[in-house]
Amino acid sequence: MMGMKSDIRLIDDNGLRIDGRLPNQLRPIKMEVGVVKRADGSAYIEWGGNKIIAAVYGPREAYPKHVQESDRAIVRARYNMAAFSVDERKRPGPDRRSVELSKVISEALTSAIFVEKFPRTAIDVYIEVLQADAGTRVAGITVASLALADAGIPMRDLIVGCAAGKVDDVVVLDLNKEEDNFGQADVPMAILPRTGEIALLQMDGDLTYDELTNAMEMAMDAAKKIYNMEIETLKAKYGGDVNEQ
Amino acid sequence: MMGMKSDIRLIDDNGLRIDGRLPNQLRPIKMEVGVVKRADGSAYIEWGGNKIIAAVYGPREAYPKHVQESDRAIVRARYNMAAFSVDERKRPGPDRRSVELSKVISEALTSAIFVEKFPRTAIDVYIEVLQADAGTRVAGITVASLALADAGIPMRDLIVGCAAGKVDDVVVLDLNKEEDNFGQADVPMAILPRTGEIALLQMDGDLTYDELTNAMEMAMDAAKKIYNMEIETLKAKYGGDVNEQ
Amino acid sequence: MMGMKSDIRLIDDNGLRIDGRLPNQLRPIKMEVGVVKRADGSAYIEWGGNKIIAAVYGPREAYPKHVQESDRAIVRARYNMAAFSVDERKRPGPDRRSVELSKVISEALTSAIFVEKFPRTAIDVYIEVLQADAGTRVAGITVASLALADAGIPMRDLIVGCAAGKVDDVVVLDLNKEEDNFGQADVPMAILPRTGEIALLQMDGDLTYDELTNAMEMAMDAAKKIYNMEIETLKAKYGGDVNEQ
Amino acid sequence: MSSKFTEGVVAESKRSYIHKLASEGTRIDGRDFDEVRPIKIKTGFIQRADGSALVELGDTKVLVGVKIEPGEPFPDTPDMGIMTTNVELVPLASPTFEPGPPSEEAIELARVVDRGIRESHTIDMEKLVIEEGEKVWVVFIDMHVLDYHGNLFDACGIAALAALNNATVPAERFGFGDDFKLPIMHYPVPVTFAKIGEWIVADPNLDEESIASARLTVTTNEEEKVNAMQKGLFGTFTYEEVKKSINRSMSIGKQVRKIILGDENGKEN
Amino acid sequence: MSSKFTEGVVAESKRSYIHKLASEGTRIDGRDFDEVRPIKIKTGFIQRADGSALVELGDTKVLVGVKIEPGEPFPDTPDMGIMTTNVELVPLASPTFEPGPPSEEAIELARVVDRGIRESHTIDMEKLVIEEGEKVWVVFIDMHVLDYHGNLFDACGIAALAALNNATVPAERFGFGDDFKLPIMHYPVPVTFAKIGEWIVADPNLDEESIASARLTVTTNEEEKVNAMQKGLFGTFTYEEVKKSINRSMSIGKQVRKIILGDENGKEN
Amino acid sequence: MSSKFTEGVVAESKRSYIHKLASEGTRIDGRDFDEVRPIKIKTGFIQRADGSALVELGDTKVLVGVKIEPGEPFPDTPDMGIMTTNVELVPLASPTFEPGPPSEEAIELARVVDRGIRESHTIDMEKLVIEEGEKVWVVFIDMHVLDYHGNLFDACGIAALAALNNATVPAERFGFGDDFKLPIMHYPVPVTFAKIGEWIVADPNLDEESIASARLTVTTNEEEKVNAMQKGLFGTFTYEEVKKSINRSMSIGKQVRKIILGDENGKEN
Repeated sequence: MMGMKSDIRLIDDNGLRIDGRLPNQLRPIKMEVGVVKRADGSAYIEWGGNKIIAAVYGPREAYPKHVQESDRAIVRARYNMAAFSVDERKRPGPDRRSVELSKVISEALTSAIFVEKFPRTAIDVYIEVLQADAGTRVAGITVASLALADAGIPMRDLIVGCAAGKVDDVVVLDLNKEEDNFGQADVPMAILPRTGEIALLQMDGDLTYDELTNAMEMAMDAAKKIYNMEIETLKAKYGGDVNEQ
Repeated sequence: MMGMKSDIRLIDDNGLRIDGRLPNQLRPIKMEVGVVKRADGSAYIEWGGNKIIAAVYGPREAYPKHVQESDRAIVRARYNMAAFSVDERKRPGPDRRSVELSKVISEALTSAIFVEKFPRTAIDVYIEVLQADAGTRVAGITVASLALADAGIPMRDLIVGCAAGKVDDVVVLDLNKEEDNFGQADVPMAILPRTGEIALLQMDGDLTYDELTNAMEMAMDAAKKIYNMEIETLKAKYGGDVNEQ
Repeated sequence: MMGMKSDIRLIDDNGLRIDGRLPNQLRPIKMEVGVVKRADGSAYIEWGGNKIIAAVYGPREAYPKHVQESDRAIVRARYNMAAFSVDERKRPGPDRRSVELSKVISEALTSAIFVEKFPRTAIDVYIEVLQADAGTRVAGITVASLALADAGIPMRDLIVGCAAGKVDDVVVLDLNKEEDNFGQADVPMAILPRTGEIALLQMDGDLTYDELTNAMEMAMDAAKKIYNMEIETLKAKYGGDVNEQ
Repeated sequence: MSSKFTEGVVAESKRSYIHKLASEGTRIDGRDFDEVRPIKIKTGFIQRADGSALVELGDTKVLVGVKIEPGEPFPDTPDMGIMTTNVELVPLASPTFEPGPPSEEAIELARVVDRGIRESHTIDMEKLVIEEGEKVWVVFIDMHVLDYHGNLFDACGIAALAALNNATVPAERFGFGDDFKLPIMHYPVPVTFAKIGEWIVADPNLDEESIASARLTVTTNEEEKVNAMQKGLFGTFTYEEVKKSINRSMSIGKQVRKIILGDENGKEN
Repeated sequence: MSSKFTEGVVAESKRSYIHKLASEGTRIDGRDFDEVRPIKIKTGFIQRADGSALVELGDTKVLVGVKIEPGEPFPDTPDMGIMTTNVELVPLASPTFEPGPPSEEAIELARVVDRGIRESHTIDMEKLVIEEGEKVWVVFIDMHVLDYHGNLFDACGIAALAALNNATVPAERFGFGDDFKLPIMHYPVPVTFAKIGEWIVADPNLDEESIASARLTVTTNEEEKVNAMQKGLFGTFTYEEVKKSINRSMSIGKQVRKIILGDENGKEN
Repeated sequence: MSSKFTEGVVAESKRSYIHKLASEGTRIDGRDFDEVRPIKIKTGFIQRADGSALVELGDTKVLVGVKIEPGEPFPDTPDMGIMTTNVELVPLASPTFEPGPPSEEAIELARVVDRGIRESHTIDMEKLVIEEGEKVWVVFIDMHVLDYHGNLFDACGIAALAALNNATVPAERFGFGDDFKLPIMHYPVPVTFAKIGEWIVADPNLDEESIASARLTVTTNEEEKVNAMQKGLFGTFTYEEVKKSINRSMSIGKQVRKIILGDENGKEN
């Protein structure tokens, strides 16, 4: 939750953040594909303290039948947090937050996939948050995009998630857990980097127009860096022509 | 719940009730049809402090298929209370009481509808109690009947709900909330006024045979008045030949 | 739960148990078949303080369709405890324990039934524990076997459940409630007596290899006695050739 | 399994047959219109319960167990005990019962039995207070249907009353003094009628239930007070039919009450 | 019922028609791109609630009731009240709504309205403490959709704000002193846009919603701060489109806010 | 998707092949009958948990996280901590796992792992009391299956033991003194056998599991005590087969235990 009260100073006198980062600096990110052998495609990401795994099954027959669409595949992302992923043990199973995130992630992924190629099928994307450290939805959409690529699902572009926000009245990139808890705003986004299209956009908090556009631009710039990491990760497994799939 | 103990006197020295009514006097009733544009038929009723809306969808294909009846329509009433309709906020969703009421209302409505004209279909009747003030089931069945008429569902007769009961050892018509909480008996009924048939009948409390028959007769008499209001309401919208549909 | 601490002595100086039994002595058992007229087969057992009824429906069309197996019947046992069957009232409905027991009982019964004779069907076995006194799963599987025979379901053999365990460091047969609560181990088994095959086997506690094999042998010996009671019970209803069905 | 088509035909011919019998004043099992099936009651069947009764109404069989445990009173009735009723239509009892959460039939049944007991003040709730506003006795009435051959309303209502009448409040077990008999003030008995064509019969069996157009349960007590009514199914009753049914319920209820009390007294003495 | 095939054809021709209108600068109901449908607000409609508003946004109708009850604070915010929001998409309001637990649509809607109110600090939560760490006021915002003709995000957001602005904390009823008006600090208004081809229109109606490729809700307050955004559906927005939508939301929100406050002031005086 | 028919044929030919291999003393992946797949253990993988282990058993991958929080003891064991186990067969791990409430497979699995730990007195529950009868430590063992290639019983049992052995009671975080290592008294290891024709192999992989007629899990500890057994599937075992399996479990368990403890010691030193 944004806006919990606290005496914590989130930006120090040198303009550095609680974890030593500059305002527009990302946390360390590590990616890997092909981590779930049973799946059609999969990937793993460590992003700051986040540890998230994604797997893709499909395109496969959509079941139950009434969910099928005659002219396209349906994309069903399921965002789920492990019971041990957060400080206080979370009851297993979906809650309202995970239902909403599953929905917006499904919609964002759909925008990138050539769903019209696979009528009547389902593309199931399972995102398991093993350890959570703020920004799980944007990390989750990023790792899901890698898993889709690993599964050979044709896409207009890879999709990249990234967030920016405001803490101690400063616009910053990629909030960590303390910044998320005690900050003033969070703007999670997902981008198709080639065209700059925005596939996911949420926001909560309290931002002026200028702060909000600053934050969005910061996130979109960073998204390009993350995009390059995605490309490199896929190249490392599949060789050079990843970008052309 | 009947029979909560209390020092409240429900009938005063003049034989008047806590809201000033005579024993056989109805609370004020207002009706309106065509309030939900999206539905095939709808109606709204204010009955004392009750505010109830009903909408009808159908006859439409019954789903799932195994609920279909080959020789008739099924009538599915769903009685539901809004969270804010009662003094203490009610958790949304069906409870045991609303399941039972939905069942007896469905059965009562079925008795009035020419269900054999629409095999394999469902006629869905949604009753939303927006504000509750005792007698919601009989008000609900009354407004549902109007919504069915508004939807053009052919019926043997309009159906009218009305209750009577006993408070402070006096048989009274149309209990209000205090009378319901602290009274001695409640007898909700639904009638097909043209033939006098009884389509819904429940009772709880403690009544002698004479008290019970008095109460039933009181409710059946009042039902005729409410029937006339139903006819007038439909006439106001549809013109003169409502009774002949 | 095994291993609750207690000062209770479960074996006295004469080597007798809290209910006066010898270590290898069964509690009294009474059986009856044909107790639920509505069912295709049924049986009732009293075993110590256990009172358990079982009924069989089927082979009948398996529903929903996707559970059907094209080459055999599915056997669906449902172990259920009545709310009043235990000391503290149990909430109605399945819990994790009853789900597990239903599964292992289903599997054990399947091993005895000629399921390949009834493709695409279900054989439903309902086991209702009306009063529980330790050993309900083995008593349940025994009474279920009788109900299957009463329903005329062809089986390779009747199936017999029996348990042994350890209390006060002594290996004993057929634990009662106190022994179950305060004992050291429980080994429930189900046997096909003709061949000696083991169809159900669970164990929890703390046993050496020798204790465990002693316990299993004790249970298998007793199973033969119970088997004879089953045969006699069926003979009493159906005459002499029960064993040949 | 018979096909749905065959079932329809069978049902239709059974309907005609039962109607024909009714027009001749008799029933498929030979009973008079006001005759209930034989009732057998075995109280105390479940020793682990605080009260219990196994009731057979013809071939219909219901086991009711009563458990009594300490709990918190409701805020608006700090000086009264609590009762809850639950019906389990377990699939053991009929091919038409399915596992899962209570069906609307089970809920209606439980609530009608509940009202019959609650509104008649069967249990003296004021005697079930341990500490006002803090701790009261909670009476759980759990009805387990074991064999379904029609008329669960009456079978459950009879079994619940017999089990309550058999119940002891287990005060000692919880350290609240001596055990005492659950205080019973009234003996409400439900009698259910089925409308078959123009005839109305008491205690319908399974065949009668399957072709009845309407159902009416009337619960009356030993003072000839009416405590609960519930009309069901798609048909209607005339006012005259209802009045007659109330009267018939009182006189049939009286006979049934004797069986319930007789058994209990038999056991007690 | 129309067959799925027919529906497809109808949808396609409707899509072309709406696109053509958009290219001509107009809409199927004749509105300008930034024109919201007529708004009617009736506050205090549910006397039994502590605040309520019946809102019509064109033909879309939403009833919001606010109930305020004492409860325990969350351990990490002992000095603040609690608010919860819930949306019921009851099947009365649309043939596409089904009974049962909240759909993902209902959950998203409730959460977006919730964030719009919560993150804008609409309610002064610090004034809702009865005893720090022990007892605070819990504000339940229940939204009941009564007729669905498009754009529930705005209809629910407007109705929630109007109901909160209408609400009284019922302190007296619970013995905690005098009743007081629920303290409102801000007036955040959501404005939703739908992308139709290359055009973006405000307050989409049902037809527009059904063919929109993407949806964007922007909630802004009376200080022109942005409090919440939510993008939906399978399409995308360019950055330019988002920036324009934020600006449009501020200016449309201002008009809507006047209607909400005007009504309330009208009622109060 | 392959059709059900094709699947049947494939399964049948795989069955014959695996049986033939077994008759020659070998297995589809070249292992001996008593050879378990390679085991890799990474403890402390989830820093946010109080103990954790990521375990690979061949291609089967399970992540167990242990959380330890204060809670109320059960009334009948006021002087003991509490443990609970849960298995999530998340659909990420296999095309045959479905979202939703735990399947009966997941429940059986969790309960068998639970008994293996509980009945062996793995955790010294008496050391987990904060205040007798009031507050104890609750140990949540959550098992998240990440890649399913057969034999979850052993993979989960090993991972649970490794995670418990890695766990610290976070007393400081809750203000109850210094953190301390979760007290472990025993090291029970499950070994699962599959019956394939007349042969019985340890640690079945996915192919073997799919054609096995019966399954037996035997959990033994470092004192060669048996703590849990669970037989599964539709086939049966002879008494001789069971006895042999118990002996085999003890000797295989010993090797596995070394791997579990070796890893942990490696990490600790």
